[in-house]
Amino acid sequence: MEEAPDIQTELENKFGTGLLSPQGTRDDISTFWVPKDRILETLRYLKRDIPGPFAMLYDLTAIDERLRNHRDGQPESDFSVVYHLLSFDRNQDVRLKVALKGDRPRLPSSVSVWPAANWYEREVYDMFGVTFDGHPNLRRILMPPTWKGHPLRKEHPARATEMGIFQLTEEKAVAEEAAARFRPEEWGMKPAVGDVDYMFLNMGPQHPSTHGVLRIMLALDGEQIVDAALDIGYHHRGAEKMAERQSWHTFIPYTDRIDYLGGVMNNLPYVLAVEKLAGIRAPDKAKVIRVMMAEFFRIASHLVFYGTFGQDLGALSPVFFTFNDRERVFDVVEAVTGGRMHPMWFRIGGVAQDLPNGWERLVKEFVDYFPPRLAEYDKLLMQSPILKARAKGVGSYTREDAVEWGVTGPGLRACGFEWDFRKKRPYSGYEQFQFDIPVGQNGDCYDRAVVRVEEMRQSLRIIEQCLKNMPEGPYMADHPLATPPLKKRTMHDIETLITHFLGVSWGPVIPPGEASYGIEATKGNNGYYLISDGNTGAYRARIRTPSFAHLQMIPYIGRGLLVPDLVALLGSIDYVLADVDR
Amino acid sequence: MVTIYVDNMPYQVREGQNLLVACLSLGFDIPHFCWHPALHSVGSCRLCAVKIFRDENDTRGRIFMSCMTPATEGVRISINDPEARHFRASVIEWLMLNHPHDCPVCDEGGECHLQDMTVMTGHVYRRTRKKKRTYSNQNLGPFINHEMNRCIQCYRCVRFYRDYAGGRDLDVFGVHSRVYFGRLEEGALENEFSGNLVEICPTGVFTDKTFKKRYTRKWDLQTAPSICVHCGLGCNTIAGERYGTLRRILNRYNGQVNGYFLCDRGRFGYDFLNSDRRVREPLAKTGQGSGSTALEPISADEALSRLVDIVQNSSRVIGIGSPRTPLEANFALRDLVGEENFSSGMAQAEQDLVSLIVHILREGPAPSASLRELESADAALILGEDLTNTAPMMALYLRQSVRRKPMAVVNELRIPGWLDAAVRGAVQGNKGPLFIAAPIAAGLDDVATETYHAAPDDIARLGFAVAHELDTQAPAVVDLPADRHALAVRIAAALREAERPVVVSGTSSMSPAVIQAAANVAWALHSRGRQVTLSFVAPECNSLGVALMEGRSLEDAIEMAERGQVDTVVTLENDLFARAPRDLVDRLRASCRNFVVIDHCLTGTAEVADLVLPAAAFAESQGTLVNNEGRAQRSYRVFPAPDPIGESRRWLSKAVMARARGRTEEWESFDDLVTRMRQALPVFQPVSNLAPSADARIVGRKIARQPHRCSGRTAMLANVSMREPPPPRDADSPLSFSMEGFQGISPPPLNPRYWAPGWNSAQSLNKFQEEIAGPLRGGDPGQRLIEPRDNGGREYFNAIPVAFSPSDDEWLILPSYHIFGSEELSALSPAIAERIPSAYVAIGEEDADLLGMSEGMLARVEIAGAAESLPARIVADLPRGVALLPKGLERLKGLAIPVRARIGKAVQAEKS
Amino acid sequence: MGKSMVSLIRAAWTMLTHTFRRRVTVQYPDERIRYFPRAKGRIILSRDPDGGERCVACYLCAAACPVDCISLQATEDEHGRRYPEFFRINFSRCILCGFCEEACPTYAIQLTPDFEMCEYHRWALVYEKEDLLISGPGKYPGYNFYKVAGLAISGKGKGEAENEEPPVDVRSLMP
Amino acid sequence: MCEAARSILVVVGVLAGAIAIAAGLIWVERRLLALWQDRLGPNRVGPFGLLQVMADMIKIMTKEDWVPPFADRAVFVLAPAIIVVTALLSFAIIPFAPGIGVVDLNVGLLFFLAMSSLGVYSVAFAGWASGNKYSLLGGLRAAAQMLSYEVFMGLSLMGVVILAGSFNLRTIVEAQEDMWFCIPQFLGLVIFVIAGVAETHRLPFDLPEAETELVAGYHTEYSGMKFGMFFVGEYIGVTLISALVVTLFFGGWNGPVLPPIVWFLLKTSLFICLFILLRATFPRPRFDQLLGFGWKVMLPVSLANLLVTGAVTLARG
Repeated sequence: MEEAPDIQTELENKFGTGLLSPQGTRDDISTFWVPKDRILETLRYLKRDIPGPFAMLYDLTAIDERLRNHRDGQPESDFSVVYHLLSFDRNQDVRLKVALKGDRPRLPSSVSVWPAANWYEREVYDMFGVTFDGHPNLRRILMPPTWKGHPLRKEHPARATEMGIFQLTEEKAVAEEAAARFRPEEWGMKPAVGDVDYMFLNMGPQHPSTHGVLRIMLALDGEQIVDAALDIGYHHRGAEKMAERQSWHTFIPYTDRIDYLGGVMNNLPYVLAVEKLAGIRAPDKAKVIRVMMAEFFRIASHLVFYGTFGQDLGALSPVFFTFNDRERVFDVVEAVTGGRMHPMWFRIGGVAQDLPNGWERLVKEFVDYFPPRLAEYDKLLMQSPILKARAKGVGSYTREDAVEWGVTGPGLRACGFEWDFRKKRPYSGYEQFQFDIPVGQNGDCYDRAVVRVEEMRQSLRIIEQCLKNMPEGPYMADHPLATPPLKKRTMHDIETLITHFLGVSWGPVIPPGEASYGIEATKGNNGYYLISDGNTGAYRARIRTPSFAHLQMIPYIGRGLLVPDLVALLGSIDYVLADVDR
Repeated sequence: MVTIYVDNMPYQVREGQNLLVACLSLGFDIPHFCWHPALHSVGSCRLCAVKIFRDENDTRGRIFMSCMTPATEGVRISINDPEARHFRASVIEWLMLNHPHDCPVCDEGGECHLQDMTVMTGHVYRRTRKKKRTYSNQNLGPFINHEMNRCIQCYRCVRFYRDYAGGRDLDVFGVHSRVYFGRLEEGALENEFSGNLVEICPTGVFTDKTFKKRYTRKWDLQTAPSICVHCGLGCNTIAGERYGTLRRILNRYNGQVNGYFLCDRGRFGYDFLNSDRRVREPLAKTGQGSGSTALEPISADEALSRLVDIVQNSSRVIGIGSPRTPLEANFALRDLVGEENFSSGMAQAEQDLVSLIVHILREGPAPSASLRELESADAALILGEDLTNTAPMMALYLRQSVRRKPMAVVNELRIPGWLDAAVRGAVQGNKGPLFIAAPIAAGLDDVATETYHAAPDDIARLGFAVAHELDTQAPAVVDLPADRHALAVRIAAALREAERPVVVSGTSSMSPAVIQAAANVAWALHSRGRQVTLSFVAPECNSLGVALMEGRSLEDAIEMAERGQVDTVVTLENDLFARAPRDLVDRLRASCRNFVVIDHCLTGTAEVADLVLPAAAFAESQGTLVNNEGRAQRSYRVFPAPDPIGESRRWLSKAVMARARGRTEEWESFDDLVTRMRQALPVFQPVSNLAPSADARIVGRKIARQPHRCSGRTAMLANVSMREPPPPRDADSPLSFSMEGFQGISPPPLNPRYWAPGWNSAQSLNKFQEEIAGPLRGGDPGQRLIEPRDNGGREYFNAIPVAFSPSDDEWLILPSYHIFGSEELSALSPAIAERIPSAYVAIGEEDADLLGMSEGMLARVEIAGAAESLPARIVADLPRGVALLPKGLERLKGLAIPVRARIGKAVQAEKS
Repeated sequence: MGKSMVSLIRAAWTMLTHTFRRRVTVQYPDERIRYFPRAKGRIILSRDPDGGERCVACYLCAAACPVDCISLQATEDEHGRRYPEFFRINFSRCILCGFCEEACPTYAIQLTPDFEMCEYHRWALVYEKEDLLISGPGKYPGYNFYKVAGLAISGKGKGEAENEEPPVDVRSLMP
Repeated sequence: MCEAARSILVVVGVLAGAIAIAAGLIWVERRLLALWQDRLGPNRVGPFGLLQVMADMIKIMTKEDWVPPFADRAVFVLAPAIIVVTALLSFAIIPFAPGIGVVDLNVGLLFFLAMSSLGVYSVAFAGWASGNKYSLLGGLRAAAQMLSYEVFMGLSLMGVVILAGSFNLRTIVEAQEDMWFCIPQFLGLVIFVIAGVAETHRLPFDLPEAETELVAGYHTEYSGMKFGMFFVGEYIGVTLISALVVTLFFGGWNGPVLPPIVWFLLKTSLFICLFILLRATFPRPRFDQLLGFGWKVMLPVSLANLLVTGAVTLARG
């Protein structure tokens, strides 16, 4: 990160000393504890008044601290709420924490500062039972309204087996149905204005263009959207809870399934965060392999976007072509990793295996094959006047809107903001690659598509560079916490076997601390905020996904659009519900 | 307290410790091998290297072994210094040169100190291709597996086995790089504490052989805090289960009780639980009448209806409890049958002895000693006990106590007490006062100052004489021969000099006089202002507990039954044939209509019952046991016994339900039963404070019995059912049968295992203690039920027996004890069974001459008209007129000893 | 407008050209799909080069399994050779992540490219050792764990493993 | 008598032919789409997957015939029948070949327009009677779309009528013996094709059933044979429009060498393929764009076409 003004000094100049208590973390992000009653003004100051403001609420989450052993001088707290802010002007992050005591803590809502805080606060409420005073609609967001308990609290069991064999009885089914019934008032929607009665339309949870189980409740005047509310959580699997019961090593397969189109791209922020906690430096070869595979998955994900975006707008055929291309990507992926959609192939300290013999040929084949295909899709889709009519000027938002709502990735770049974490905060050796950041102009559906299409070309460039410059050397770091160590050595050397043995069984013991790592994933910034209590698994793993933020914005952009525009908008956002619900 | 600086942060630590102990107590991780909290420092492994700096300006520092350096005021050390880290990694690299590539096939894997230390130092990649040294192994008997290749020459094994436990047959051989730890010749390890090698050895040289064929990694074992049931000491154990069978026992540290060690009976005796003598389903005599038909399996429902039927149609039910069963089950029985119909299940003689012990401990003023206190005693007198065989751990701690007094030299020489080699050099062979008066030579004789082998009456007389020497108020012994008197004076003098003397006695001589004499000695010492403690050996794991319930003796109950007022007898986990002569039990059996036995093993008593209900054994049931010290301790279920086996109190609650409707809710939970017991018997007030109640939670969670890395959850039952059943509920305790739940450091009575991140072996204990070798974090578990009343108005016992006079035709038969065999449950474990001696009669050399007998010759022993042929064993020190029969061995069960018997040469024809 | 028409017609023409492209459909199961050696499919237990069971029942696969779908029990023969008494994989739970193969210190457990595991009943996806054990060494020929480990088994005494010296003579006093 | 039998034969033949072609289209469309999407399409049932048609019929007929409890039952059941009936009735006026045709109506073209207007009812009824919001929206869209496109569809044909001087299709075909109307009436052809696609609500003008927006539009709640009728109705419509295009603009049965009926069928097939190609290629415009296009572009253009045609015809006398 670049040299930035010292936030602590700035904040102390504003609020005086004594307000903040800084906390050391394993990443470079300044972290401060702020008293509960001062949090809103601090947030406001950071967002609006400070020079080079922290305009984006990157993440808002909580930690159940009650069983944490290594708090190392942090203020006493049962539940801590964490605000992670991002300043584009400074290219710097800041983390604010609020210590809360008691079993049912409360604190003021920050929705008035960032509208984007709405869903985040609901999630914290849902998962931890923390109440946000002044929140416009504080209700469960991921769990069904009938759920008992707050899953991410430490007392909540992680395994369904604990709850007995599930049986859907008649009464239970009726109760669940009743709970899911849509009542506009509950969502802050008006049933009518003046003499216009709105039609409420439930789009989803099963609907062809919601791309998964998402429910959008629309208030319609004719086909025009007057208001919308989103009901998410149908794809919630509790990945963050799973992280707390798996070892650092065995959680890797679960990350693949967050953005299930992103494959190993999901592994990357996780292993980078763990490596940061453990102080591991992956060897060059591992880095380049990681970049290459991640870019393959960026292409794979964008291809799915491309095809389905076309299909959402009625183009039947391109989806077959893009999925076919994706299969070609998967062929390379399978040859290298053995998996296709979920290779689960990155490891703490490197990757699972070395590249197989002949990988170059496969990669070369793809690099040669793909560009003409992209050119053809341009003809079929991007240049189609019908598609242009459908997508241009539709669902647009400004750069300011995007920042306000936490938009990252192609959605941000489509507003003309040249911001790519691979360039701005290079990780895994991206600084050594040559590629451009494609940007759009208008922030509409069309531009978002254009950006992604161009990104595929850039990804291909990166892959070509990987192909030409693959370093020699080991694929796994020479660090005792790199899990598992080089297999060849494990099979013959006892010390390697011992490290391997403990790493794959009890799991590597990661030193206590906190670190977060956000990367430019397929859909935006995917970040893992990991807290180690010096144990074999995460004490808390927060997964910040781009889709969650992007989806929250839909009602804001969607008002005034027509139903088909909404479909275009949904398609252009390119979200994955597993990425939203986690 | 002194201040030390670790990586530039100041910490307060106790003065005089070494830096390793101080840092471990502070929670730092310093790798180590040769240091063990009970064995202290020898500085041989070089692994605990840290950097020490002269002052804050010193940036270079020097590498020291932390275990050999005292924590002095202002010392500045660095654990994370790169050079120190590199040094430690090099030590591991060097240790790995010859370590075999064994982890996958090694029983230590996953709980191996060597593995932990290797990972902790960070040495991962080998740099040499040199060939590895190998060794041949030895067969060390049924308990311990030997795999010498894995040895890292830390010497912990011999230091424990020889220096600490007094073993002779394990030693170090060879020179140079061929150092070998083993026996001179193959054969079973003789020491009673050999099992501790499993935990002492930091790697897989010594592993649990009983665990080997059904091996399970630590991360898969479901464990719970348990109490050993194989003697009266109440050692704390961790029992581990997988796939529904009990797999092994590990030590559970209790700073006041067993510390770091267990005896072999306690460690390897668990297997009775899996033996073919287990009752796994209800059995009943199907035909009418009793005795004639055989027991046959019946369904649980039928068993229950029979039980209900029997209880409902009985006007009077006698309940025979058991000293090897927890308080709660005994109380449940007592509650079922009523106070007046409850028997403790002990024979009259035994009950009298145990009651006497309770009386003495209650009267005071000398309090009962915990095992930890025994270790710190500086003089000891043992009256009438063969501790190595009756209470082995007590012997182990008394063995340490003889080092107290000579340690004064060490202090004078200003050698720190933890500098083990220096201490042993300074102490040489010097030993503190330990006097043993017992019928025969015992395991502790090698460290005894003086020993005296005599009949119990003579032992008692010596004791009375010592008491009189200490305090003239105590009754004097008349006609004491001069040599005994001189001995008494020497003993008295030694005791008088001590600050914390201890007097040890117990029930094994079956003599109230010996116990009384011990009490007199202790009281006399107390009157002299010494901090004296008393320690009595109790015969079984809950002897004191049932004694506190004050039930009838077995004979009493039989008599009552014979008076014809009783139609049903319910026997709880008790083999009456082991306690009373056969005919007495037969009479009991004949006098009642229904004879119900609740037990986990098919004992002789169960075999004659009308209805046998399968009971859960110790690892399958929850309960409170009262040890010899009067300390009540809670033992938890490790796993729920498979249906239809039920905890005894569950069967009894069903009987109560039948007998008195509406009372069952008081019984529903374990805690309710305890509450009821406390109301009925105020002596048990503290029992409910032993451990958090069943509704206790840690941040809303139960404590998980399974480790967080437990595997196979979705496959282990997949061959039976694809639907994964929820884990069994445990309504009786705050522990869960699941990997879900609290995994950190629990309240000490509830800690199901010792594990900490990076510390997968038993050595993780250091994270659970307040300080190294100190109490557990949160206090050592257990509550003493008996505290001396300090009223001062106590009178000395004055019933001094007359001196024992041998007769020519009759011998006084006394029991001899064997660590393996004298206890009935452990004897059912196959590994223990291999070590049980065959039955014999022991006679003194003089008597042997008199009878013209030699070792191994068959002797005819005639007791009360019944004769038995046994091979003779000639014992040098056995006094004239006394013969010993081994207690508990199959052919000699139920003998009411002490008794007089005629002994002669067996006629060859009678041999058959 | 004209441009639009042109691009529409061009799109239609592009579409038409597909008439003569190669089909991408693979007519599975008549046609076999392309296998990659690393492909992660059905799990097997392999044997070492001299035919013995490779699995030494070390439990690492079970521990490494994120979904806990491997269950086994270790035991040993009279010569000390370790093997699983039973070995069960519940494939209905398996996510084919390959962590077991990666964890295996003997190359015993391996993932094969075979993916054809559909069953009508979940219980048919529970594989026991008999179902898992194959007769060869699978992907890793040549490796024999017992030839590397120091443990003595039938046919291999102490000091006979790779890189080992014969057992030392403890009684020798030679330096 | 013989004449009567012949007409019955023709009627039955046309009916059976139309339905058979429609059914066959199920297979043709899937194979063609597959062809353009680099796939194979249904090829497992019978030779070249031809029996897929049978399989689909069996499937559709044996499916549960479900009427949702919230639907207006009578209308719900009636709706799918209308579309099939009106589309089939329109076939009555198609001259397949000299002498082959059901009726030789002198207001043939008007009859077709009348029938296609009636078809709106089917979709509107279905959308309304389903009692489903998506269906309702679909029905509304269909009504608006079909009404709008009806207007210039009629206008686009007037050029042909002017040239041929008759509403009788047979006359119109005969009038193209020298020159197909696709040349003088190119604009009319384009407009008619576009309107035809819209009338049959096929991609890119499938808004009433746009699956990514309205799930399945007006037939969301339909299943079994009732759905089958919509399905078949759509294919009959496609065939009908293709036949009309051929009749009105491509000389009908006219052609050298081959018998007229073969020419007719060949040309019709070509246009059916064109329909399918459109479906494979284009995205779907938005509803308001479609209406805007219709009223703002198509209508003026068709009026202009009419004007020019009229003027030219007048000028030529």
